[in-house]
Amino acid sequence: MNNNSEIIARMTGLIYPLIIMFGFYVILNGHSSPGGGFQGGAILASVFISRYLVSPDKNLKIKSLRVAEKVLFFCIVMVPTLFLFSSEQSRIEIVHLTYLILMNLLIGLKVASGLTIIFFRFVFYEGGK
Amino acid sequence: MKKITGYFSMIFIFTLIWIILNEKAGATQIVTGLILSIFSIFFANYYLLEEEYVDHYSLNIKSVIKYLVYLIFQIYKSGFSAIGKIIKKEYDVRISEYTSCLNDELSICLLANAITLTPGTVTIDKNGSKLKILSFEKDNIGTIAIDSETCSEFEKILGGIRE
Amino acid sequence: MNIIISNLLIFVSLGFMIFGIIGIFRFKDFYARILISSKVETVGFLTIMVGLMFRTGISYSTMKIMLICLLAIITNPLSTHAIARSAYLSGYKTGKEN
Amino acid sequence: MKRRAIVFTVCMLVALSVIFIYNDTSHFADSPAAKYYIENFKKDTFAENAVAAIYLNYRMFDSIFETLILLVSVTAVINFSWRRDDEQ
Amino acid sequence: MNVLEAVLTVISILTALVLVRVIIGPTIWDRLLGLNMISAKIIMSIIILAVLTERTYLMDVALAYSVLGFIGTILIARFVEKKGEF
Amino acid sequence: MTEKIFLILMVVLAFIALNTQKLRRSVIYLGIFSLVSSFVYLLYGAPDVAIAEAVIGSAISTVLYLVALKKYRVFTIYYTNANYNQIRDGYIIRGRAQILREVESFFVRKEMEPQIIYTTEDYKKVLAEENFDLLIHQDYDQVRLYGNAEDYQLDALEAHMCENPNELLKTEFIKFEAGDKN
Repeated sequence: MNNNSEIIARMTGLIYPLIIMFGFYVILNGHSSPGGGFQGGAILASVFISRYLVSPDKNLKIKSLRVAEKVLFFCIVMVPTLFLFSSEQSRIEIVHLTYLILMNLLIGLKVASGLTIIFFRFVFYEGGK
Repeated sequence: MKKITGYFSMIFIFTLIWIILNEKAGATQIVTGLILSIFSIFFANYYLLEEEYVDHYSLNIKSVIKYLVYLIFQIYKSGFSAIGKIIKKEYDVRISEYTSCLNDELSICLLANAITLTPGTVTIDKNGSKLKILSFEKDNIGTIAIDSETCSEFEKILGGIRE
Repeated sequence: MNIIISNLLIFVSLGFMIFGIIGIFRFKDFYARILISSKVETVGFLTIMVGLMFRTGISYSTMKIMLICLLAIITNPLSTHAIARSAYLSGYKTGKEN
Repeated sequence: MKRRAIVFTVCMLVALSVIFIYNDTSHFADSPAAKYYIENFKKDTFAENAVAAIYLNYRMFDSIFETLILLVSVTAVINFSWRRDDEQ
Repeated sequence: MNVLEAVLTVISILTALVLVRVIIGPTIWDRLLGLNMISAKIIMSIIILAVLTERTYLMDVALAYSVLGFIGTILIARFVEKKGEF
Repeated sequence: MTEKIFLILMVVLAFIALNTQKLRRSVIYLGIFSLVSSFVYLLYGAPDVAIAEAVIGSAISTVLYLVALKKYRVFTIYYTNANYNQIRDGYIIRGRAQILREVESFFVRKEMEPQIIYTTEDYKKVLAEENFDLLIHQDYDQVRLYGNAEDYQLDALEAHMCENPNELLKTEFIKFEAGDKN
């Protein structure tokens, strides 16, 4: 039995997609305006915090997020290795922009999954009495 | 059929918001906007909400605009009356109950939001269609007359907000 | 001309905010203070935003300001409501008759 | 109480002196690397945001190890807050 | 002196006045109220700064606050209401 | 001018957040500190850092502080006074000066989180209906403290009050068994 306010639950549900879109805006425009992977990932993680406001007793399956985090870390190591440290550097703008956006996206998703795991672990396991 | 039009209008609105955020309306922005709005609505459906987003939050745009205009008018009207309260230093408060004549959950929530936004009244609690309202002692609450039986102007506007 | 209108609106909103701050020091009761502070938030905020919109003219930044206004209209009452509800449910009471 | 007042006055004095004495001086670190980054980042990386250019291109190892630190800390959090019903 | 700079200064003084209420406020809800008011004032001053310097990307920070600022306030309020849990 | 005011505010906020006894207050102060500091970052031309500070300071760090505070036991204290019909600030300040500050600092020393609720309801009604750890009822200089008999913290509080008696107030402890209440 949770006695949360219905108004907060309803009106937070209204702005979920807006928060997600704003997070992706910060991530995808990291190369041309302030923001970037870390900030956008934190915004995406706070979507799950605001879900905790609405339904506090709903846990999340953390296992898939852990796998996703490791795969993303592998990609973060591999993509610059293939692009930056290769012997021949291309001077085409499109390739560089694709690299920047891809790296921002990878870092953003990784930070989002990491912070989400930390948050749910803390709230459901550490804070319990 | 109604649901599909709901989805299309939602996607249109979120693409518009994406264009405003990007400050550019090129082809790239429109395509990414479409993809991201579809993604965010479905993500909200499957992982965040318990029900479908479109079922619960599809609104009639005409009524929303009417609601916003009337809301801003009321905010300014009761703002000036609140200045009088500050000068005269009246600070007796009361908590009263009000039963709204609306049935829909979202429109009751919008009504409660409007009550909180107008200076001088704050919604404390909501239980079904019963609202607990904190207000100043002396005056009739700015947006809704609390003791009256009939629906207020706000509730008439909010009655038509769902399609 | 736009500049003059926007300056006027900004000064009006500053007046609103100053009255609100006088209110939160003049009132000696938490519930009265929260009723007044919602005034500062909404009236001053909306007026100063409209004033700034007159400065930027019709452009994308105006639309961004409108988006911020819309979000503020949605989220500001939520936090005010949460604070008032928290005080009420905790048992903080003022008048004896209620 | 008295000790706190003394500490507070010392804090405020230090802050005020920092704010008002170093008012107009512009201390920039005059390093050749900073000058190089500011002049050449657009040509090298095609990014408009200099910060993104630095942490995704010049200083790539920084962000790789930053994400590695996040990964390690997540693992640490999971292992420290272990419970018996965690296995299922 | 530009009008907007003067307005920024006035808003910063008002923020300092609200901070006085936050410090002396007898109950914890007064402090939360002050947090709410200060966050509204900071959003205002960010937008004024963005219009003053004509750098529209500064508005992203204001958007971030208006989207996420309510989460912290609601969490603290609920923490007090449920007496140590949230 | 603006940035100077905000910088001074930051110093004041940091000092207060370090020096309060109640930890939940310092969570609020740190929230305001992160707000002000993100605006100062903007003034010095670092919007990237400002966005990071905004997101982390407003949502994530608050959550982490609160999770840490969950470990503390919250001690709910109701305070009623027979002589007042309405709560004003002066009433709260007088009550704090007379007895509440002493009780509060006792619990803070024991590493608990005291939460004081001021109410004008009759103390009998609070005694019958509400869920509390300690009820303080004041009638001029006569103070009665109601509490559960099984709570050993209250014994410690009683011993502490006996050791350091207040000259102006007459304190009296009334304890009931756990089964009596309902």
